[in-house]
Amino acid sequence: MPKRQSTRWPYRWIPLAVIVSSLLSGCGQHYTILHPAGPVGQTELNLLVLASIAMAIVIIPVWILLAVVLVRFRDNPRHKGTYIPKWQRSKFFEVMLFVVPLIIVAVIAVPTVQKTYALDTLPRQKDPLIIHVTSLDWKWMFQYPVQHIATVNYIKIPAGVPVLFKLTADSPMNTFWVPQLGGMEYTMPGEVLPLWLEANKPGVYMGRSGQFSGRGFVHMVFKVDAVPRTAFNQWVHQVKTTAPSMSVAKYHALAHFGYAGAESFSSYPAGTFPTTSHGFTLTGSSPMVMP
Amino acid sequence: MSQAVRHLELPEQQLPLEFADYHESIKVTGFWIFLTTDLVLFACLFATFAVMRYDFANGPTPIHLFHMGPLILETALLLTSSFTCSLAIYQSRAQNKTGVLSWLILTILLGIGFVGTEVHEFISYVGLGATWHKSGFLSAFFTLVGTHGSHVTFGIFWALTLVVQLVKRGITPRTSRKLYTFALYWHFLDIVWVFIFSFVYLVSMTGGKMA
Amino acid sequence: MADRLYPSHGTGAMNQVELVENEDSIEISSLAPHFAVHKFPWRQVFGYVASLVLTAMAFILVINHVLPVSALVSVVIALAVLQAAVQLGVFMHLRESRGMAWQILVLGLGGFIALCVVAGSIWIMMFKSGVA
Amino acid sequence: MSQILARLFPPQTRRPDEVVIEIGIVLSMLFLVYMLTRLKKWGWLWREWLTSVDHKKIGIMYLVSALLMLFRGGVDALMIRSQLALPNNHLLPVGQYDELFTTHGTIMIFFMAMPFLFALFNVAIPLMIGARDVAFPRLNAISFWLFAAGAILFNISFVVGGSPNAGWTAYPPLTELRFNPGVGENYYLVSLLIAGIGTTITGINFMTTILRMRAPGMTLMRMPMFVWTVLVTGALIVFAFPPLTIALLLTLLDRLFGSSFFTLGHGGMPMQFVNLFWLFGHPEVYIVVLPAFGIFSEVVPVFSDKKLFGYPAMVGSVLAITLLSYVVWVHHFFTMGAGPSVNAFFGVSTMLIAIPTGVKIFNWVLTMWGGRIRFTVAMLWQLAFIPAFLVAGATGVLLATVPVDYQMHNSYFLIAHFHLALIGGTVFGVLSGMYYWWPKMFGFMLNERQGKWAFWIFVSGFFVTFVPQYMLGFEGMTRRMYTYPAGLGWGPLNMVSTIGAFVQGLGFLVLVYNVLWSMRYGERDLTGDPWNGRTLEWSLPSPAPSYNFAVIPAVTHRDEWWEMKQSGKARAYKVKSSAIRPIHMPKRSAMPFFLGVSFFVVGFGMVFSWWVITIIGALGVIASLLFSAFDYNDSEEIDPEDVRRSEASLGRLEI
Ligand code: HEA
Ligand code: HEA
Ligand code: CUA
Ligand SMILES: [Cu+2]
Repeated sequence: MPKRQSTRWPYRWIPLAVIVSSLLSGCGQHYTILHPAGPVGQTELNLLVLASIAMAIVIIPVWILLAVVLVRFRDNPRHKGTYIPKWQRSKFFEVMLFVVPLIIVAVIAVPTVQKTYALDTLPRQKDPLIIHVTSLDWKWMFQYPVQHIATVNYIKIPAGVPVLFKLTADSPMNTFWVPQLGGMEYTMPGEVLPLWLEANKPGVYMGRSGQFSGRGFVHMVFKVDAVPRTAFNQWVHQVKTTAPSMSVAKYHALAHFGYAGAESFSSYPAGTFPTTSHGFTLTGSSPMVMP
Repeated sequence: MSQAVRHLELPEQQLPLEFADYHESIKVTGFWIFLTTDLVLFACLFATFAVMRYDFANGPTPIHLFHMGPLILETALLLTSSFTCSLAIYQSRAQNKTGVLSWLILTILLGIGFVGTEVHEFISYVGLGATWHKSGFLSAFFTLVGTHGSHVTFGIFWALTLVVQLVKRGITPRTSRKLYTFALYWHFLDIVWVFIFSFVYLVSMTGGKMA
Repeated sequence: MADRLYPSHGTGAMNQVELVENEDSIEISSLAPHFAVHKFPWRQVFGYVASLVLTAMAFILVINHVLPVSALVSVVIALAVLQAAVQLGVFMHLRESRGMAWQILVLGLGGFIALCVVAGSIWIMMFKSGVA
Repeated sequence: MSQILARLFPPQTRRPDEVVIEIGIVLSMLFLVYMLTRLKKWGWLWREWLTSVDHKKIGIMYLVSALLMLFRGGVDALMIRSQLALPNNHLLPVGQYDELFTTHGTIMIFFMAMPFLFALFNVAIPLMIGARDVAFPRLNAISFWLFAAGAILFNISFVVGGSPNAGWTAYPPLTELRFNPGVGENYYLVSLLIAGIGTTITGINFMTTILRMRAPGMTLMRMPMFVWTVLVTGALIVFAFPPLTIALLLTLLDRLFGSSFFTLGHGGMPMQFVNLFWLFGHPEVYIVVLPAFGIFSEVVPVFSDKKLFGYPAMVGSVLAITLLSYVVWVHHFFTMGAGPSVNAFFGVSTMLIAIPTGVKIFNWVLTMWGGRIRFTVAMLWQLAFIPAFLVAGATGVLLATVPVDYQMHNSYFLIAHFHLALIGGTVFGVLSGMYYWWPKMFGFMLNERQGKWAFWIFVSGFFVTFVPQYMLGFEGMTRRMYTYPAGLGWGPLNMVSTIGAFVQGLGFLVLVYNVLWSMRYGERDLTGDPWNGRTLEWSLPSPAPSYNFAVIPAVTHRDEWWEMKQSGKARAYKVKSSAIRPIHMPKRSAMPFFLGVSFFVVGFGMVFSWWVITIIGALGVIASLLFSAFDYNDSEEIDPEDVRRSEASLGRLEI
């Protein structure tokens, strides 16, 4: 029996060791979600930390309790616990088992509700930049309705300014996700959904789709380049003057199955973004031909 | 939940025939549970219709399509068949075989009338170009109403097998239990129809937006 | 009890078996069965008339457009629910069973879920976001 | 002709695992046919198994299928992990990875977890409640054969026509014909529809059985905990499968008959599929975990030699979980952006589930407190479950925290969450149950020493596989990626995870060895009560006779068998000869098997839109239904003398 005792240790400590080392290595730059670069991502991270602490308060004591029980009450002549085969009720425990988790749930639930509403409203004092996002098979198309320019697979945004993305799809569903700026949201055909994000410092942030959309799904990545305001304005001017314009034929080509690199367009045809939630006036995808 | 155990009020011999046989009575319980699965199935179709009811995609809208005439006829036929079906059960409790058979056959005929009217209605819609391919709304409409219609059709065939069994075997615990479960099914379809004509037809015909 | 899984058919065979506590016992008194016995099918006639009246009311309200739309919709729904209650209570013998009338509980749960499905779907598909 | 062949066997590169498996299957089939013919066992197979309506045999058939499917889904998993072990890896041809995770997820959930649980339902429930069979034995066989038809249909997709490749959730419009023109998705839809009918029937059957067929005196609050969990699982199945049926059916209508439910054009609404799918999908995860909870609630008291702590609270929490699990489904698509009120409501309702679940966890621990814990294999699986499920549950709560889910949705954090729940909860649960009830099923014990080896290897591999995946989630790795570039830092963790997966595979091989070894050399269980059990099934010989109970016991306590032993009334081992009456049992029937075959034919025709085949199958279905409508000769009577003889031969007869 003591032998079995010793074999049980590794299995309890391996996960713990892994978790501890993971927390330490969480400092690595690769842990994008732990290194937000904007208020939305920061709020989400704060909640993650809060909830994780609350969960640790639950998990760790139960692990310890389990270990203690297994040592004390093992069927072994040397075990310490007293045998009480008919003990099956305890008012104290029954109430506590209910109340303590309830409190912990409340601790997480209240900020969850608050932040859910908070993240659904734009900060009022700042004017947002609006970007229309359309996921196509298998590329991202971005349109700046005010500037009336368009890009593919990359965007430039001014740092320190909230950006309101309006998301839709002319393809199967994807999710629009820039981990360092904040959480993702679906792009869906026939529906336009809002999502706001903000970069509070200049930098290049990777974006990708989080929802499988077929063969080319892994290639649905895009770059978000946050630059100072003036640089942004310059860039807009440059695109307006030097980039080609997007023709209807070009839109159809983009909407067709295939991959694309980063592209810029000085203008785009009307009707390529839905005005109502009832779909495109110009529908791109033509019947299926797999690349 | 009380731990106290009370006994059935009626002694076994006085239970209706459907429940007199222990195992047959279990089948009634099972059938009720089946009906609730069907209830949820229809709820899902209703939900789908509800969320797609404005997805006309430039196709016809309910105000263009639906008419009171066939609707009233279908409703009257089905409500009446529900009544005749309940009389068949009443007669089976009275051990009156001819009574059961005649009410059951009348129920079947009314059911056929219902299905016939509905098929006619559907054909006229398709004639107007309102196929289910046309729009999400029409897909949802045809599927919901059509699922109900095919349930009724199945019920008609089921009732026909019951007629044969009743003629052959008379009213026994087993045949009467089968009749009883059929009646549950039939009345259940009636309830579903009530919701169909209320939600799908009447509410759409008001043209109003539901909350 | 030993031979209760498949007793032979016909009431005659039943008397050799004494009524045993288990399957016919009632633990939850609200689920106790109830049987209605009448000389003339009054209940059925009542049910039929009631269903016709309720239906007619719904149709007349819609044809005449007497109510504002939202009120009209609520009334039509209320009438449908009433109608369902009539069918269940009168025609479907909801409270009949041997032992506890489990179907009441199961149906209640089913109704709750059906409601969640329909109301939930409508609510979710409204896509009411505050950002825009 | 050549056209037909081209549809059946479209040009495609074959996955290496498929080739190996298919060759393996064909060879073992040939071997099986050869053995059956040589040993003249065809008649035996037909009489004793294919046409059987005995719940114990149906349970064993489920068990065998589930183990086969665990192997198949496991091999898929190993392929997934091999492909992901290194960045920029191209072990698999393009597009095949998509088929892999689709078939892996679908098979594991629908064709492994569910049948494994149904195996244990069938084996244990009638015995635990003192019944001679389930409420509808023939429907029970139909359930099995519909499951088998669905499973076989799904599994032949690899050889014939092509596999589905849109994930186990199969969201449209990706599954729309235009984006997914092959027959793969048809296979997915049709086979799940067929198996789903069978599952719904199982739900109805077990609910009815438990509500109506308990032995006299076994009141609700005297039912063993496993019976409670199966009862509510039945309710979950009954209400969760209709949404799945509708979701699949409408997609099928879109694909085969040109309706416009979930299409990109024509006002289709793909979100409604997502909504319907999770109306099913969320209850489904509790369908697979609640019975596992029930198994633990049986195993813990037996191997702690102590009463279950807080039985009423356990019952209450199961009921609470059931009700809550219907109002949380949106947590799978918070990021669909249905608005803050919807998300806040469903986020909080999801968190509430933690409370009743916690009650259960604490009650198990308190059951062990003051007990005398024996570390048998069945108990070890339970002990590994608690720490694993705590992590799974806690990370589930993190996902329920809406803003956090906006970051973790569809990431490897989610993958880790649900594998910890599904494997740590369901798989550990069914394996615990398998070791526990094995002697009752087969009459011999599984070797404990080998079982412990299998356990330790599998469990260590399990943690090594899935804990790194949480970290991958924080690094932003999303699910369903067939490859990833170097430089994101994902490589090392993926490598560790892959190594863990192969260790799990080794553990599974040891488990198989354990079963095969024990079949030959395993210790026979002559007492019928090898674990010092507490519930009625242990009062019967192992395996139980076809009629289960010669005399139905009258129950007076919870843990009836244990109380009997306590009060020295172990004479319930003995059956009073005079108490034995004729026993009516259901007759075996070929109808369920025939119905299964007919559904298979219907399904196969639908997959390829070859309507003649479908109609032929449909005629078979109609014939089966008509046959059973007019079949009044479906039960038979066992002579009391036969019962006496067989009880006497088991040494259980008291004159
Ligand atoms: C057996 C299967 C199983 C089980 C039991 C669970 C249990 C839970 N799951 Fe999980 N889940 C899945 C299988 C399962 N899940 C699967 C398969 C998916 C993804 C499917 C896909 O997309 O492919 C998924 C996805 C999933 C999501 C969606 C994430 C996303 O897609 O973005 C969410 C979000 O809320 C979630 C939450 C939860 C919660 C809160 C529980 C809770 O029930 C957990 C409760 C348990 C505890 C909390 C631990 C014990 C409690 C205590 C010790 C008491 C004290 C605790 C507190 C006070 C917190 N799950
Ligand atoms: C009960 C359900 C269940 C179970 C038991 C498992 C078990 C495992 N799963 Fe799975 N998994 C799912 C349900 C399950 N999974 C679901 C629902 C998905 C989502 C699918 C989707 O996205 O649509 C998923 C997805 C999924 C992914 C994500 C794929 C992706 O998104 O790209 C991964 C990746 O690591 C994975 C890994 C594993 C591993 C390593 C195991 C291991 O535990 C397996 C253990 C291994 C064995 C039992 C092997 C036995 C075989 C042998 C020993 C033979 C040896 C032979 C040779 C080497 C040829 N699973
Ligand atoms: Cu933590 Cu950098
Ligand atoms: Cu869930």
